[in-house]
Parts: sequence; structure tokens; C-alpha cells
Amino acid sequence: MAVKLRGESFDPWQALQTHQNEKPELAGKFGATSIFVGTMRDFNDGNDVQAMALEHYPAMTQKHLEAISTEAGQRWDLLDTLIIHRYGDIQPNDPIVLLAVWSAHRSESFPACRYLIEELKTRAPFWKQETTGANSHWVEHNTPG
Amino acid sequence: MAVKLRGESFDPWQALQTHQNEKPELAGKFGATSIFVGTMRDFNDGNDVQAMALEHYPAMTQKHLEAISTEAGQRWDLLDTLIIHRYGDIQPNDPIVLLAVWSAHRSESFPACRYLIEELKTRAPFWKQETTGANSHWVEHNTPG
Amino acid sequence: MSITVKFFASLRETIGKSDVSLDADNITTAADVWRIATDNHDPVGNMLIAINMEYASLDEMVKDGDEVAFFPPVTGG
Amino acid sequence: MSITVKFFASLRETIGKSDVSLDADNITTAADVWRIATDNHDPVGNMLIAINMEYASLDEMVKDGDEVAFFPPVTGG
Repeated sequence: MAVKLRGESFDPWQALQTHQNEKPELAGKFGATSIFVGTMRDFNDGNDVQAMALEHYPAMTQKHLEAISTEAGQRWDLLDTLIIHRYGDIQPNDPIVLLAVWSAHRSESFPACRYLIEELKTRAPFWKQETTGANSHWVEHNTPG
Repeated sequence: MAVKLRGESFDPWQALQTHQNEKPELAGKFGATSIFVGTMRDFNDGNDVQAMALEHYPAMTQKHLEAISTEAGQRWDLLDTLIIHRYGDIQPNDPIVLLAVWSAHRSESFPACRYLIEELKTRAPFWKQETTGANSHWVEHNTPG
Repeated sequence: MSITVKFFASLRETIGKSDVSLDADNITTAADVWRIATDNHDPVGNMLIAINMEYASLDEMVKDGDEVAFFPPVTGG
Repeated sequence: MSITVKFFASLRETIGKSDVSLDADNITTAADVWRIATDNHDPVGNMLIAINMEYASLDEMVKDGDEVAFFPPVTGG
């Protein structure tokens, strides 16, 4: 189980490769990996978005992402989880969040991955501020799952 | 939309990176990517598995994987899909299948990704033959989703 | 009429054939294809049938040039 | 008693403060913390409260050394 907060852009595919390489003990044990990547779009609610700043409450973010991972591991039979979440200044097409779940069977990994993103969206203290044209505004709500 | 059948081992993370790089027109459009990777385990139904051979019906496989992708695109608002499936001799820890769905929102990508794997497991003409100890046997049923 | 017949996986081993080309006039349905191509082997309980790569049933009609395949339940992914 | 107070995002801008250290004796609940730290600003309708990084409500008790945070609905992921 790993939770990483990143202030710089990251490559989710590279991160997955690195994470799996660092866990040779999982080789041959997992049959299912479910992954979600949330990426910054260049439009939202009909407006062009030039840039985004993602504020967070660092210690609380870390704590709640770890709690969500632990809860997922209690609800489903998981071998490993990985959460990477950006903060700071984000450009369109930048990955914002990566969630990955490894399990023996897909009946565990699929609902666990969904659980991670829905709980993260509800509980993890991040706030998006979008720049559209000359103006910045706080995003007031997330898209429902 | 891409469907690829591979006779050799492939790296799903590399394949995702390559696929996304080849689709610059998607940059900034997708907010959600849902991915499933099915990987060969070294045990199944309580037995150690040394190796696996995956037989298929090539033209029918291609046709049905394309049909499943098309259906997913009719049911959900998707920007792109990628399916890569192995055939031939497979070793433990080798990826067998990669499914990826790109959409604006996760409410589209999550069910579409699940749909792809469940339909693939039911309809795509692949057959697994496992080698356990000195013996080979055909796998008679898939793990339910 | 001419029919291409294919057997896959455990069914290929059970029947002992992978490909058969039929050229016969007494063929109406997939069941006829099975009967002639397998020399009257009993149909296997859970087997699947595809005509021209679409799932079909034993009583489905076949026509000249069709490809008919018989195989066990699929186990990919 | 000593309370660390934090405001985030739009609430930080509304209140005009990010961090406040309170050292007062008339504090019982998170509502008291809000009142003193914001100089009697009306509570914001949909704001969230965390005490020591766990979600809480305005009527929850605080104790010496607690960290109390106020922020708008979260929009991560």
C-alpha cells in the first residue's frame, strides 16, 4: 500500500511500472489490476481552462488517502494499492490522480478501484482553482461518479 | 478504437504510453482513463501453474473484440478504447489482456471498462490450457466477474 | 455445397481434427455439419457453435461457402 | 487553551487568513474556534470542519493543542 503526493507532473505508466518492479513478491500472485487515471481537461462546465492550481491540506490528505486505502483492503481481498495525487500548478493533459489495485481476481479489483476514487472525491481535502481566460475561480463541486 | 492480438509478451504500461502518444488529438479532452490488466497467476484452483497456452480463433477473436469495443462506445460516451490480448505460450506474471477506456468523465469509463472485460470473457474465442506439474489440462470455466 | 469446418481446444482433441472441408449436398443445418464432419460423434454438452464467426445454434441453417466452428466455452482474459 | 486554526481554498480567501493561533480560555467547541478566529464572521453554508484532521461538526468539543481546519467542499481527483 502506497500513497504519494506529488508537486510535479508524473507519468502514470512509468509510475505503475516502477511500483510493480519494486514488488517482486507480487509476481504470479495477482491476476487482476484495475487502474483509474484522472487527467486535467482543457474545458470544464463549457469553459476553456488554461491552467489549474490544486491546493490541499497536506497531512490530512496523506492521512485520509491512507485511510481510504486501508478501508478498501478491509472490504476486498487486495494484494496491493497505489495512490498518487498531484498538488500545485497543473496544466491541461497532466495526470491529477492515479489509483491502482492489485488482486487475485477482478471481482475484487474493480469495486475497490471505484471505491478509492469515490471516497477520494468525497473526503480527500483538495481544492481546484481553474484559470479560464483572465480569471481564476474555485471549482465548487466535483462531477458525480 | 484499437484491438491488437499479440503472440509475444507485452508491457501494458509501455503500450498505454505508446497508444496515448499516438493520439495527440485526445490531449486535454479526456478526464478519465479506466484500465484493466489481466495477468497470469502461478496458481489456479489450488494448483501451481508452470505455464499456459492460449489458443484462439484469430479472425473471430478480432471480430468480436471489435464488436465489443463498438458496443461499449454505443452505450457510453467514450473518446477511445484499446484492447490488447495475448495468445500462444504464456508464462506466470505475463499480462494476458489489457483494456483501456478514455472518456471525459469517470461515470463513463468505469462501467465501459467493466463491460469490456465481462463481454470479452463471455464471447471472445480464447481457450486456456494450463500446465501443472507434468500435466496439461484445458481450463473449463472462467472466474465469475 | 462446400463448408469449412473448424474445431478448437478440447473439442479439437476430442474429435481429433482441427479443420475439415466438407463438400456434400445433404447439409441443411449446423447439426448436419457436425454429424458429417465428426462421423456421427455425439454433440458435446456445453459446446459452442459459430457460423461465419457469429455465435449460432445447432439447428441454424448453413449455406454454401460458410465457415462453421465448434468449440468449448471460452476462457480468455 | 491553545488551538491551531487553518483555512483553505475559497474559505481562506473569504476570511482573509490561512493560519491563526488561538490562545484563549472561552473555547469549548469548533463553533467557538470559528467565532474567535474569524472575528464573528457568519459560518459559511456548506463549509467542512476538521479537528485534528478528522471531519467534525461545529458543535464538536475541542481541547488544548487541537488543530481545527475550515474549508469548502473538496474537489480533488
